Amino acid sequence: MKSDKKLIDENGKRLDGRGPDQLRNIKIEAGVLHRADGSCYLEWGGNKVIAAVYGPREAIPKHTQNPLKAIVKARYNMAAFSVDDRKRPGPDRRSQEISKVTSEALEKIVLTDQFPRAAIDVNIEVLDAEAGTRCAGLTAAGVALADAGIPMRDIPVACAAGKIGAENNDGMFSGGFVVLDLGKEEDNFGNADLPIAIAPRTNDIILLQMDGHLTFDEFEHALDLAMKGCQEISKLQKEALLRRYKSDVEVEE
Amino acid sequence: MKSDKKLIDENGKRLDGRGPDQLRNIKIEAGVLHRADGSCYLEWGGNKVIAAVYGPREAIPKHTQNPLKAIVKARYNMAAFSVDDRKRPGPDRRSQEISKVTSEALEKIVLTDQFPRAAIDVNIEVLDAEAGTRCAGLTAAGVALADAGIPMRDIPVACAAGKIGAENNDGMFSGGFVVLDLGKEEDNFGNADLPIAIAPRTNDIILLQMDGHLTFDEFEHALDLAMKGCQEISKLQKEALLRRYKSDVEVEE
Amino acid sequence: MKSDKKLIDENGKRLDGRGPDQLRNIKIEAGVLHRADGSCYLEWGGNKVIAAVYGPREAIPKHTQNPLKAIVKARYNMAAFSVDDRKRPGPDRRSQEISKVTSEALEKIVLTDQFPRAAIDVNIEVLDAEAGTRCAGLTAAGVALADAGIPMRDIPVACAAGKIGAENNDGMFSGGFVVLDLGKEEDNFGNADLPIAIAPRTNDIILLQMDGHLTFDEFEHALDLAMKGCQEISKLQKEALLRRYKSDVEVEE
Amino acid sequence: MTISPVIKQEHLYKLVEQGKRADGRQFNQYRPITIEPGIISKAEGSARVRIGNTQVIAGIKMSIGDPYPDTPDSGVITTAAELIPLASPDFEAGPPDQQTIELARVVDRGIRESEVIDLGKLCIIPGEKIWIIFIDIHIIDYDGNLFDAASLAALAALFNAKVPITQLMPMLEKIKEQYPDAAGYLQEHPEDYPLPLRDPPISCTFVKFNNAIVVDPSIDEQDIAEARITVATDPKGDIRAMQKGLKGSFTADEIKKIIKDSVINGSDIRKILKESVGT
Amino acid sequence: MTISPVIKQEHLYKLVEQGKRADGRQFNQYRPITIEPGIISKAEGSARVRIGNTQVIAGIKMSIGDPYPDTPDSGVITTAAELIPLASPDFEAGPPDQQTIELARVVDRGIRESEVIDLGKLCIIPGEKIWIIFIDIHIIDYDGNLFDAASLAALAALFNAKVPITQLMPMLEKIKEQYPDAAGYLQEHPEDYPLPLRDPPISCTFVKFNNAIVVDPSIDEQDIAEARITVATDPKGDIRAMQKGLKGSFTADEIKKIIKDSVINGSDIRKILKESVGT
Amino acid sequence: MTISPVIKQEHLYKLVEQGKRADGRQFNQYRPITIEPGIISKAEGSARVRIGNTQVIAGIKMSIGDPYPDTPDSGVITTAAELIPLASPDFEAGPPDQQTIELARVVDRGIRESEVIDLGKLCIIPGEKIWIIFIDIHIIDYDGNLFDAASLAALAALFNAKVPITQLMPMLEKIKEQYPDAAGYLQEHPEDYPLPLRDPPISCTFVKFNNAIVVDPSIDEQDIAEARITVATDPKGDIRAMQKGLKGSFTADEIKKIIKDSVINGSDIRKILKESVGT
Repeated sequence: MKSDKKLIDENGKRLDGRGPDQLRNIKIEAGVLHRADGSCYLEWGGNKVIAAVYGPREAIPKHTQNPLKAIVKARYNMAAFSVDDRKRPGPDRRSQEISKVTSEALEKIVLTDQFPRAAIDVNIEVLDAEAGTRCAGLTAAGVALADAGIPMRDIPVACAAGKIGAENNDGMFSGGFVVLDLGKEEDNFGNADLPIAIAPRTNDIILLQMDGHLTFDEFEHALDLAMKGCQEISKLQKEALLRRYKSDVEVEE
Repeated sequence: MKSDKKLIDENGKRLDGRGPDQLRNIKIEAGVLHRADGSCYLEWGGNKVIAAVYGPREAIPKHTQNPLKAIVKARYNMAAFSVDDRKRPGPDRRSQEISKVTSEALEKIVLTDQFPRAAIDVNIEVLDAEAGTRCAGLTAAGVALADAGIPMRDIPVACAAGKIGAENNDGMFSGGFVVLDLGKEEDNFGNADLPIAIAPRTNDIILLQMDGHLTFDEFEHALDLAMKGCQEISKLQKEALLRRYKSDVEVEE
Repeated sequence: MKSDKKLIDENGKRLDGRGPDQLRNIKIEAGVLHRADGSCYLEWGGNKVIAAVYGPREAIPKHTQNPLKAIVKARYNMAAFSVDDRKRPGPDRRSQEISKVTSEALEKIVLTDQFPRAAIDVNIEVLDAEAGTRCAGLTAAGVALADAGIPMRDIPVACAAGKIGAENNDGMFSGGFVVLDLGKEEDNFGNADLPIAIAPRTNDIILLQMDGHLTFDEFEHALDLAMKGCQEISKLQKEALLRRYKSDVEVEE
Repeated sequence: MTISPVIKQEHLYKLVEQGKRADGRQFNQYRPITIEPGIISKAEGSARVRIGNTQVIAGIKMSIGDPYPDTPDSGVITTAAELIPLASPDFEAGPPDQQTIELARVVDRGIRESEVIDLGKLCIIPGEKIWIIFIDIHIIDYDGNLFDAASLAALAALFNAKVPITQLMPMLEKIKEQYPDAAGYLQEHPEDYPLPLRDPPISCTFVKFNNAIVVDPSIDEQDIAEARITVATDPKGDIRAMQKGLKGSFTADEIKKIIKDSVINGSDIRKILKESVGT
Repeated sequence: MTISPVIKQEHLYKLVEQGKRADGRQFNQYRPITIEPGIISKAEGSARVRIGNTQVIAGIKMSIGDPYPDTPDSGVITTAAELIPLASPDFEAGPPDQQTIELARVVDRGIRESEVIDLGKLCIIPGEKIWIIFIDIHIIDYDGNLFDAASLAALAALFNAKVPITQLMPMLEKIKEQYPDAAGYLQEHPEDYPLPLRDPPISCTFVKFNNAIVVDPSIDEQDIAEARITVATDPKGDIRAMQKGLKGSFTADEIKKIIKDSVINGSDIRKILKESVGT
Repeated sequence: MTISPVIKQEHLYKLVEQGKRADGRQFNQYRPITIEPGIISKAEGSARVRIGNTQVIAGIKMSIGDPYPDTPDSGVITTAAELIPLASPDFEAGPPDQQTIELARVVDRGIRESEVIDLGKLCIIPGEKIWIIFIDIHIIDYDGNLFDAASLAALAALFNAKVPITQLMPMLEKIKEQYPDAAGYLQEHPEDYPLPLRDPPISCTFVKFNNAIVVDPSIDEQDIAEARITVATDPKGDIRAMQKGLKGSFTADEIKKIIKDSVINGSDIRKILKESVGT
């Protein structure tokens, strides 16, 4: 989906007024659900997602149990009404791939050894979708896991960087700008997208995907931007958890 | 599906010649199948249904067992050839809803405490469908359960009442007749349908659904009619079981 | 699918130059896969199939186990690209029927009593399809079972005979030639197909299907031809296994 | 079978014998109800409904499709519910089970049979092109009484919805090329407009246990309930839909009493709905 | 693995060694066969077939559809079987298993390959509109030998069927508007008419155990059978379809004997079929 | 949990500490790669790829279909993988699981996003008829590193493919009747012709365990791997796709090193591809 649409002006200003290394607005609230063991509501630009954590609890069916540690099962799901053309309910191939890479990313972070034979279920529900839902979902899942009191090495966080600009019709590269956190138009007409998730204390990369076209230098730049974005969002996660903790304390007082 | 079709004349005569509180012809035969533990063939107007009961037998898979009592699983199914436009084989959403409310209605009646961990399977097969199949199916199931010798508080029985008449295009009510046991045209063009099932000895209502538009007074009238219909059909059920019992005795003699 | 297409000339020469009792070219190679316990690649005219055997191994899920003997599960599958119009992946009704009759044919041959509670899985993959894939698959399966060292009464082998010629439009029979091993055009426009599988030492028939129109005499002739075809192919199977055994010995030396 | 459900049951049984409920409500009293319309920007209409801690989001999507042969001039409604594992430790992913199907069908009938939507006004070209309305109900937090929360969310989302003329204009223009008759529809509807809706019936759900009947069951009450009934009544107090569930029974008198209580509660809830969606 | 199947097997083994069957039949003798056509009013054709206690209902529905590209002038047959849990303690609800699929496919081939239905006469507009015939087979009571009962029920239902011109007239009129060529078909077929059928082959099923071969196996015989074979023969005694099943084997001579017995039994059954459907 | 996986792990751990792999390869060395194009006669294009003992067959089928509304002038690609039970004792029959879906989607993106196929040239009538390309990947023998074997097989099969003008001529003629514009396409393409393809990126997969990173993992290495990453690079050394998998992590520096190694290996593999398909 290349186009001649101008996604960034000569001053590095993007369609929505952001600079190249600026995130969309992000709002995080922890502990929003009554039944779940931990939960998080997250708005990120036009995205709205909820994450809910159940567990640790006995993994069923039994044959899925690991006698040495807990399994982490993330389920990424889009509401039928979250996209322009109604999505049929149930998992499609894209959702299943995102569920898989998210599960793998979270399993690294959770101290699964403490809960043999257990399952930790992470449900990510996309209510409103506008570019970058997998990063929004994983970031919300990190907060929900912490809200559920699941012991973790770190609170996982995700962010993407990408490239916008022009590309000739024959696919040959001819310039482009590496920017943080692609918005909707940028995602549709951009030249590359690089979503990552990290453990913010060590910068270990636990999720990484890339589509599009990046030179090695552009990749270095994009990876660096995305990591900085993750660090920024990590702060917002911790603030949300602190607010949640404070409100609990207030209620107790 | 409202229409101006005249479903009842000034003398209270309905399209098929019945009066307002008259049932269609009903024919019940118990013990019609060789393999089933109990069975019943029932014709009700143009409806033809068979019910077969298997059990009590061990519930499988094991995790469905209730250690304190039997589970009653009704399965309502329409034959592909039982309707005007061929129905795809397998359960559709309507069948599943009817299976659920029928299972729940029967579970109340069966003395399930006597058979912990068991399943009692009630299979209802609609061979020819013409308005009112859920009542016909549940009524046949009651006979098949009795034929199988399943201990019950009572023999469950079902019947519907409804409203036929005129309704303005804007949905505003303007008169109508409450009648017993809607026929095909009445079901398609009537204004309300109220199927119920009861335990006939106590008049306890074990199934009740209502679609359409009834004033409170009409509802009272319809409920009363449907209950009287149930009592009438209850007699036919018992006669069928008596014939079945007699023929068994004759064979033994 | 009858037609006036002339499938055989006055000299008994068929479209592809074969005589009436002549097989298409068959090439068999045993032990072609690394992971499988036994395997076989087989070309038969334009057909290309692979068979792989896993087992004996514990049958799962457990409730499928037979405490007295092994179960033999054949799975016949066509690759999406093996036919003119792409086939949707996954089992269709035809594949399931072939899987069933193939499983039953093989179970007779394998000494299943030696492996209680075990499963022997036979996977038949059709890569290129051109009339007669079920016979090709079963023949390859026989070699793969032997290559896996599964104890058998005999090495099963399959072949078809059929009838080609003219039939009137009203379905009345008017002559025709019984020939061995129908090719593609013969299969599409022929009048009968009789695939069989046998245990070649005893000529016991373990698989037999017939579609079309055969007089009793034609049937006798066709069955005789198909059995002779089986014997001929049985030799090719054994040669392939010998080559495989020799190459193993050479490697060891 | 742990011991705790039995203790819970005994506790709730004793309470109702004293005329009380665990959360202090009257038998005929709802938990607090809030309705937030328009919370999903990608949906044509949406609403979040909270009844106590139960939380449901409904979204409306619309697309242009072909009418059914037997109703050539009518729009089409499709209702689906998802009891996603997010909402309860007991919900599992997978195709809809009987509980989910019953919920979706009861909500659907409540809207369809009482003709809340004037489907005749959702025709673009008679016999050729009509609007399809997808009502999708997402259970977010399950603390009892899904029937009422789901019905109310669906109604609020419908009242919040706009027919997406602007967004689908390219497709509508194409349709006009093929069917010149569409010009009339487009002239009449140059921009997004609200769905043609009638004053809706409101669903009220009751459960029965230990001979008591209470409205708006909490999850604990629902877990021990013997019988359940949902009654939808309209502004005139007429009955528009009923559905009895669970294994217990009701007497005729109990049902008549329930209908009267439904009218009273329905009237209060209708006010909340109207205030929230601003009609 | 309870002991009872072993005892049953020993009993049946001993009997056949003495030339006997448990129900007193000869090896080559069917149980009583009854055929009741026309028992389903909603179906275009129907029949109930009983072979002993085995009971099968077949129904025919027809609709108007598009031909397959490679047979533009031919009607289409679709055959489905349902082994519903009503009929046996061993049948389970769910998508068709391999046993059900084999049954449906064998019945289908028996009709399709022997050209019982003249599909060329089921064309309304060549290349555009044809009749689709749905053959649905419901197993009602399963006491052995489904193949023969199902085949016979399908045939009887076909002979009972009428092409539903009257019922589908509104649709046919619409088709005539679009394809004026349909006028010819409608002039030729102003009202319901029987399906164009040929004298059918009849299926006979045999099982083998303990070196004996018996026709029309009861459920007990089927349970212990080593091998099964179904042979369909036509009025001239020609073979039109065969299907061997189960894990045992047959010799060539056994199969030839079976074919001859099929012709004899088939001829008797054909008479029963013709009498019942009145052709 | 048998003991053997632990012993295998310890063995491989010790080896990499000494800079060695179990089969004697360097960390950055592939197993032997062979590509055999054109092995399936029924397919429009096909190839068998072997990487060591891993064996994959890809087949291309093409058909004529309708374009997506948002890309009216473009052909369509559909990629499916089958991890059939033939290939491994651990693969089960059934609908594709998450592993299979990930594999198919990664191969698909490697082809789609890097625009290997010029989809704009696969249009027959703009807005009406386009070519659909089905890429089906059959895993035949699974000995590790499916991502690279599957990607390479898909590419080789595409380079081997011919647009089946001759075979589909009857359908194309029919289309010409309906859309006279098709004449231009048919005049330009009177016979089968190769797919319009660009120089493709090559995928290289690495796994990490015990702090070592090795390319082209064997099945044993894959079983104990902590993290996996696949990088597709083009002839200029630019990155065209990446996918990280498994539960472990990589540092930024590790990934940069992996990219550089991918460019080196990708260049060697590209040569093998070009030689085998003769471009």
